[in-house]
Amino acid sequence: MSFNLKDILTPFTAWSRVVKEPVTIKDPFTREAAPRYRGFHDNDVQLCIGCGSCEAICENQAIDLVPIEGVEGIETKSGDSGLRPSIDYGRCCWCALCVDICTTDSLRLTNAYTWVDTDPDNFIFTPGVTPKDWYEKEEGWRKPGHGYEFYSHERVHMEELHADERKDSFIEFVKGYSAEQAKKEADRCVACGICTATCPAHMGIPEYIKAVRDDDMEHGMKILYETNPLPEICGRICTHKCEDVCSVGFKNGSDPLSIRWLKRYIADQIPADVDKYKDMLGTGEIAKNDKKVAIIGSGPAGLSAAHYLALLGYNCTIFEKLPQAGGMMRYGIPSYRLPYDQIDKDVDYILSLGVDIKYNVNVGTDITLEQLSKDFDAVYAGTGLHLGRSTRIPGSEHENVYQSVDLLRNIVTGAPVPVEKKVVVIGGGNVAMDITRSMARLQMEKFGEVNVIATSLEDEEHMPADREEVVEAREEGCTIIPGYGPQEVVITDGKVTGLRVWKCLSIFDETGAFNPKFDEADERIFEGDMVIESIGQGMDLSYLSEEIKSKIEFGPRGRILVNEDWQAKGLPWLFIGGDIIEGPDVIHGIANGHRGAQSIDKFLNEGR
Amino acid sequence: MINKFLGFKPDEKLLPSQTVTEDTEIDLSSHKYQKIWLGPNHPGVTGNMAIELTVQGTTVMRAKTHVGYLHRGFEKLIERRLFVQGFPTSIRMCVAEPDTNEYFIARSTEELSGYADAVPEYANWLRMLSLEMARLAGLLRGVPGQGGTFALGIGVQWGVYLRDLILDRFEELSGARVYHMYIIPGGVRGALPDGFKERMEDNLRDIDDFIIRIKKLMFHNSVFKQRAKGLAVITPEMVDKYGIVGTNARCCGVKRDVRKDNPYLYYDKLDFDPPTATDGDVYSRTWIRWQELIQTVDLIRQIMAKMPKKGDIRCKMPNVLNWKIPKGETYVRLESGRGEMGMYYVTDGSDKPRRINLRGPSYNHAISVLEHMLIGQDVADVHAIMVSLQTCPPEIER
Amino acid sequence: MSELDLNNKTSEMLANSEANVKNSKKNFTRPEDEKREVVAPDGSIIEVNPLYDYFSNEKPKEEKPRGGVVEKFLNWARAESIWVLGFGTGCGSIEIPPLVTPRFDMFRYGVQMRPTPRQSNAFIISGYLSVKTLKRVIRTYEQMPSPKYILALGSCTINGGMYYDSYSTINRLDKYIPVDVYIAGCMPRPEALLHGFVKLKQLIKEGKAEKANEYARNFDEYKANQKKIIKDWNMPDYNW
Amino acid sequence: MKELIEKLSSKYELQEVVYQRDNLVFAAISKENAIEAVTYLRDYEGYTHLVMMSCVDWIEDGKYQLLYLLHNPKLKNDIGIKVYIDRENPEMVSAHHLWKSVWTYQREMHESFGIVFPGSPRLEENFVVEGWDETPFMRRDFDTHEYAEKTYFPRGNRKTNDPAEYMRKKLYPNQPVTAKQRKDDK
Amino acid sequence: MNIYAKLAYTILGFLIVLNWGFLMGATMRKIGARMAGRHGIPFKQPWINLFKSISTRTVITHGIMYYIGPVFRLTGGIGLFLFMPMVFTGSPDGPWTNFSFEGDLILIMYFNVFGMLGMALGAGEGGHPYAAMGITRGLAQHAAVELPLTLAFLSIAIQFDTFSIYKIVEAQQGGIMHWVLFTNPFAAAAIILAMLGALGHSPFNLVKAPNEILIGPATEYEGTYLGFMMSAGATLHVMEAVLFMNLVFGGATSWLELIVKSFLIYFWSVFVGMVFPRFKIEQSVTWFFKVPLLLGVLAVIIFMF
Repeated sequence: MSFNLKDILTPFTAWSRVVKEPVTIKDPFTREAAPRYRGFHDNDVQLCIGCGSCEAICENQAIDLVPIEGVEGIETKSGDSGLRPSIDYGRCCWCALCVDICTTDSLRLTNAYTWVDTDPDNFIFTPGVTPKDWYEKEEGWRKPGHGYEFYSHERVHMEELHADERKDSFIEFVKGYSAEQAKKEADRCVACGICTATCPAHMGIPEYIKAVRDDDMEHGMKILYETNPLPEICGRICTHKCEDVCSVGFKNGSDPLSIRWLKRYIADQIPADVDKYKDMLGTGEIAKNDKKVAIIGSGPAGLSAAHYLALLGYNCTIFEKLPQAGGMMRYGIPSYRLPYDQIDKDVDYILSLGVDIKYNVNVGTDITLEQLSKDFDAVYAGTGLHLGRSTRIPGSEHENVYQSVDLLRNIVTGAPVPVEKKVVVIGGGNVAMDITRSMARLQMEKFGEVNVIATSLEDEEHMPADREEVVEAREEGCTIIPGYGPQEVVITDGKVTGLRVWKCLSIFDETGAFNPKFDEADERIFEGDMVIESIGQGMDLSYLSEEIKSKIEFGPRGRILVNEDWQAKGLPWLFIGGDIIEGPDVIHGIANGHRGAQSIDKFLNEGR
Repeated sequence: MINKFLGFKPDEKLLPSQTVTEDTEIDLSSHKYQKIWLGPNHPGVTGNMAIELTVQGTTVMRAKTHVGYLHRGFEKLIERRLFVQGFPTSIRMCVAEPDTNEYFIARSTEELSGYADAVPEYANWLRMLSLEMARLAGLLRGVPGQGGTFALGIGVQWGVYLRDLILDRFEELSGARVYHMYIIPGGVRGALPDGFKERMEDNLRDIDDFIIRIKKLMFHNSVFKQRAKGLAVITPEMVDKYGIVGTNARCCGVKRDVRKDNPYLYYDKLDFDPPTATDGDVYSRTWIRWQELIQTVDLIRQIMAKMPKKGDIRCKMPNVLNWKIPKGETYVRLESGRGEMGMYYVTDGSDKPRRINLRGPSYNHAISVLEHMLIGQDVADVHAIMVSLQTCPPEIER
Repeated sequence: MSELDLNNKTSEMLANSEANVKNSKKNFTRPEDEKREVVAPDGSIIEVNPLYDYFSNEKPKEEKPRGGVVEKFLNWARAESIWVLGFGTGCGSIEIPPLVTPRFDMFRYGVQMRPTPRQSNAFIISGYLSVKTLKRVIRTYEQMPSPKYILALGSCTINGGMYYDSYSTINRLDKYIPVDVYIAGCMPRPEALLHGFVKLKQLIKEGKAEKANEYARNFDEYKANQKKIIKDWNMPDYNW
Repeated sequence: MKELIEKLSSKYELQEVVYQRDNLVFAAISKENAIEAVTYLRDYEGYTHLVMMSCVDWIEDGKYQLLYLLHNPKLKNDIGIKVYIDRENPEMVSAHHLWKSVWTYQREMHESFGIVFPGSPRLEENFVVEGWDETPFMRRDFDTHEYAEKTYFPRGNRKTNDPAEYMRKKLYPNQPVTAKQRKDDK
Repeated sequence: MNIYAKLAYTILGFLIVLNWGFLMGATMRKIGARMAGRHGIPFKQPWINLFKSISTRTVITHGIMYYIGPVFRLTGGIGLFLFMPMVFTGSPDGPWTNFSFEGDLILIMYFNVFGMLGMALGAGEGGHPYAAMGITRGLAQHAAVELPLTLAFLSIAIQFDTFSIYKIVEAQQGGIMHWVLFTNPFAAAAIILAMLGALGHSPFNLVKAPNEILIGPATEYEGTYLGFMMSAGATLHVMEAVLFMNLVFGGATSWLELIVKSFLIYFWSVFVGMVFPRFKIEQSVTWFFKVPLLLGVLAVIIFMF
């Protein structure tokens, strides 16, 4: 090797570093991490709904969901599972996928990073609940934004007829999803199950959505029929409490999953062929037993009870007052929302399971309940709410003041329906919207223009009707003015000319009782030639004889009390369900029917 | 002159050395040989691995690489995880330069699910930035580290400090120091923070200064030259025979660089030329890496200048919890600091991969190449040779 | 439970685990590790069992602290001079270089690295431990002089971390060797590690870091756990 | 790449030819012809660089799929030669004579899948695990989670709740558990 | 001066040397740390390390020689000290001349090897292959260092016609130009170069080469024995520096001067060591057999004739 003086001397230049100040961090113990640092977890427990998406995405199974009941200062809210994530720092890898998927944006990582302990069992904590000193740190990892999202926050747009096309006909205007759209929509699901818990029927929503993704409609139908025998109907008109709590739509600016449309999509894919249904659901052969059950009313509760009882082998007979099955679903809901052939599709299948139905039989007059109890082993009553409730304001007895229930029924049965040029509807519920929009269509047919005003006590945000119903009604030209309380039907010269209303300030008083307060200064008169009341329905219990009425117990507002097996208290063979217990709601009716069927099964088997 | 006077030939060593090859017979029971273990508990091994050496005196007669001390079964574990869950796991397959593994998972899944072209441009530039930063961080340890193997510790101290500054930038960009978990299928997980470029430029200036200093310290150092020159030569014939890639191949004149050969991301938009050398020894490997250090600094500057100011960081993709990829297979490769890395990715239509298989350069470098090269070397050089081959055990056993 | 019961129980566990080792499907003893007879130069025959020592079956002695001011002073010395074994068992060892270099410079807190277990009294288990490494870690730990301290880094040592479902890595370190300080993180930053050292110093000064004695006391239990998962107990041969 | 595949298919029967990218193609060859084809590609077509060898367990079909991924440094493209071998009796001709790195791959595959490569050096030596006497761990029928739970004492102080089930009980406390307890797909 | 006073001075001197050794080691480490850009260990660290080593509870044994090794090493250090005149006070019987006598240079050269032999004993008995490898290297290098060193010593001895270090120091008094550094530049150069090997810093720190052979001979040592070794190391470093100071750099007339000079001498090896990597053993031996040996031979030749 040749001798090179440069190679010996040059390295010594490194000594020039000795005069430089050390670059060591003076106090490493209090050093702040970067603003985006993924340190220890914090959870805004008030915001969190315990959906468990974090648990699902955690690849290390580091997250458990633990109940927070009894923890001071934390209240559970609607759509809140009552659970909160607890994190095992013996598993966590601080990838922050839990933060990125968090449906409520409640979970975040602070930039704290020091946790030293001698006991390995201590490293489990519930962020936001277990007191830790890093919660006050503002900085840390949050969702990055800039187009970064783990699931789409926007619902796939459902195609429907334009308001101008639909407002003059009763043709179903929601077109339904195509396969591609349905899959895309189904893809948004995080399978948290809050919908399942909220749904009265506890439908296996995540599972059937998964079936949509997998394109396995038959499996989807099986799941639907496990808890709901009326998928076509429910897929259209369900009150979708599931969507209200859907964790995907929890955050501002994001839409909940359209669970209802996906259900409809599954049901729509199967053609209306009873044999195919039986084949698919495996109900071709049902071992029959000799027990007989009478079912009063063919509404959702009755049909549901009949379906599940038939599957269990019971001989069911439905007694229906009206000429066609379906109850309120057929006679209360306009066909632009629920076409009759879809009702028939579901009903036909249930009837094909060996359910007998007797139309135009009015229990109480044509046949007494006592007679039924003798002829049958058990009776299920799902008679529903078919009586309109009046506001009882001055002028409401006028003949041009109608009940929405009656009008809707008349539209279906073909009985003449009075249509005036100007219509005022009192009520802000779904039925009110139905009648509003139905009247609008009739007006279009008759006069070529729409002039309907609907008003409700509740203000815009608290209207009980579904949001899209209100929007669609407005699209169709109806005027909806929420927040006013009706005071008087203005009658001029014996004719209804309008409705006088006051601005409603509050509906309930401090005790929570119904006691609306009005601002008398803000008075308006809605002009109208007819007024339709749609503020709720009442039940018709005329089929109960006095003897039976004396045996069973009644609760407040005339409701029949039932025990947890849905038996009327006092009469073990009488099972009650549907709207007369739960109020007007199709899914509750279906759930009641299902439970009723199971209770009847239990009741009839106990004797053996 | 002096040598001649003393009767030495210039290139002859004072102490006689024997020539040992792979075929030299070794009779272990003859008591002429000793077995020693370099590792796993040994400061001289790169990471947690071991080399079983059979030595005579201090000459290595046989070497066997033992790995598996870091075996975690990643490939099995990722088979159990959703596609999106794969990337936090995969990143831990290599500690020193983890971003490459994230890129594989992201790129493979994107390619197999048809989203390869949907990744936003901004995200791809950020991916390149993070990959080059990782390379820089690796080189800042690796180049002076080669001096460190010969007990020139001071360069390592400077290098690791500067690496730490790069880790600070990583922390800003990705939210973590070492395991960045930054490149996600579909894009990246964070936009460039405000003022990042300025702070990065500050650090790059420090690194420029360091590059000069390390050149004076190592490459103009007579002792380093004596130790490193002629040590553990890789010949061009060996390259294909042993599957040598990256700087280890370039050190003997075989120009292999995935960034040039099969450009990925936007490497074809950057202006660079991978350095090569001809000697193939430890010195030229170090020299190439030093040149790469300059080049990487330059590349980072180019990337920061050419990248768009802002944009989306992730494309619209299916819900990560429900993401399924149709059946298929692919092989994705990139040039890491250690050479070509790649991943064989097989999907079977479910929401989890069927099989992933990482091909790390060390798989060949640390086993077949190292075992071959160590034969006949001095025990003192074993560490230097290991480091010069850039062995990284976690990517061997995974 | 009386001490006798405890002993019975642990010896039973030990016996069970040894039976397990015997019953396992494969025999991991290499030919050179088997018992053999060697003829000494003087003609006498010596039986050699290369595996005996490697089993580390000998129970370590429990070394009682001296107590009093002396112990306090010694504890202070121990705390202010922590010698860490330079054995990077897992990925956490990537954060050791920043600690010994200018940025964090742990030397100023009296923490230094030592290359051999004989001279170290602190062992950083830097993350996950594969079974193969665990065997070396136990061997190393037993070589370290008492009092010795273990710092466990990251999730992996607490409950398996990322690799909770891996067939190759252990889940809980405290089942195999006693741990003094756990540091959360994956991986913990160098600052967190320094915090860990501060905690360890505090423990030592308070005289609470006596885990080496705990290991000696519960040796049988630890050994049973270790042998449950380490099926191949053979240690690498050093000398030929 | 097309010409290469045509040339190759004139010599050997190719199946499942997939052009994954314009510089990457996969093709399956029968077990008998595989090594010959790989040698041909190496010696005559310039595919001198063995990128990797790998193995996939197609347990449904009862096959292991071996992969020889070759790279052509001149044309800068890759070909993956796939070979299906029987899963019950996994044996493959060793290729260790072709490249010096092959035996490592084969040793790994022997350990992790149990594939035998007769003649391959150091095949029986431990590669990454020590004292392994279970099913080879990369096989699909080896459940690593179950093994880990059984072997490694996971910490037992955790309990989780299914939000759907927990919330249902909270919202409808009186309802008897009726619907079939579905196992959530999560 | 009576023997008791002398003994007292000697013991006091040893304590000073030991503590100065510790302090000097810490200072050097701090300088190195500063060059790297950090603060480095506190100055008190070596003492704490010593106490900490003593506080170790477990002691393993590898046999009697294993114990004796560190003792030999310390003996080597003490031996160097005992026969080394520390501070020149103008009288050979002065307070800090210890037990130096006419032929002490030869004895000291012997003691210089003694410590290394002790290590060899201990390392051999310890049985660790790396310890054996380390001590082999150590002895080989020591031999290579000793050769030029001995030649240079010889040259100096010839120059001043004495083997007494005291006399050599005495001869160098009276100004900087009287130092051997200037009066016998070849010997001085040989010593200055060979010193690098004797003080054991890079590029000649092959004995303790952490990334090659763990920590060499001390691999198996722990606890009190390690404490012994650390003390011996500290003493040896100072004493070797003092030896070279006495021989080449004019000795010291006060403790302060001793401290400054020994620091600078020791710093010389650090100065080189920080910026050069380590030689392999054959390179190291070759190196010593080239330049320093040649210089040594020249130095002897010049003064022989």
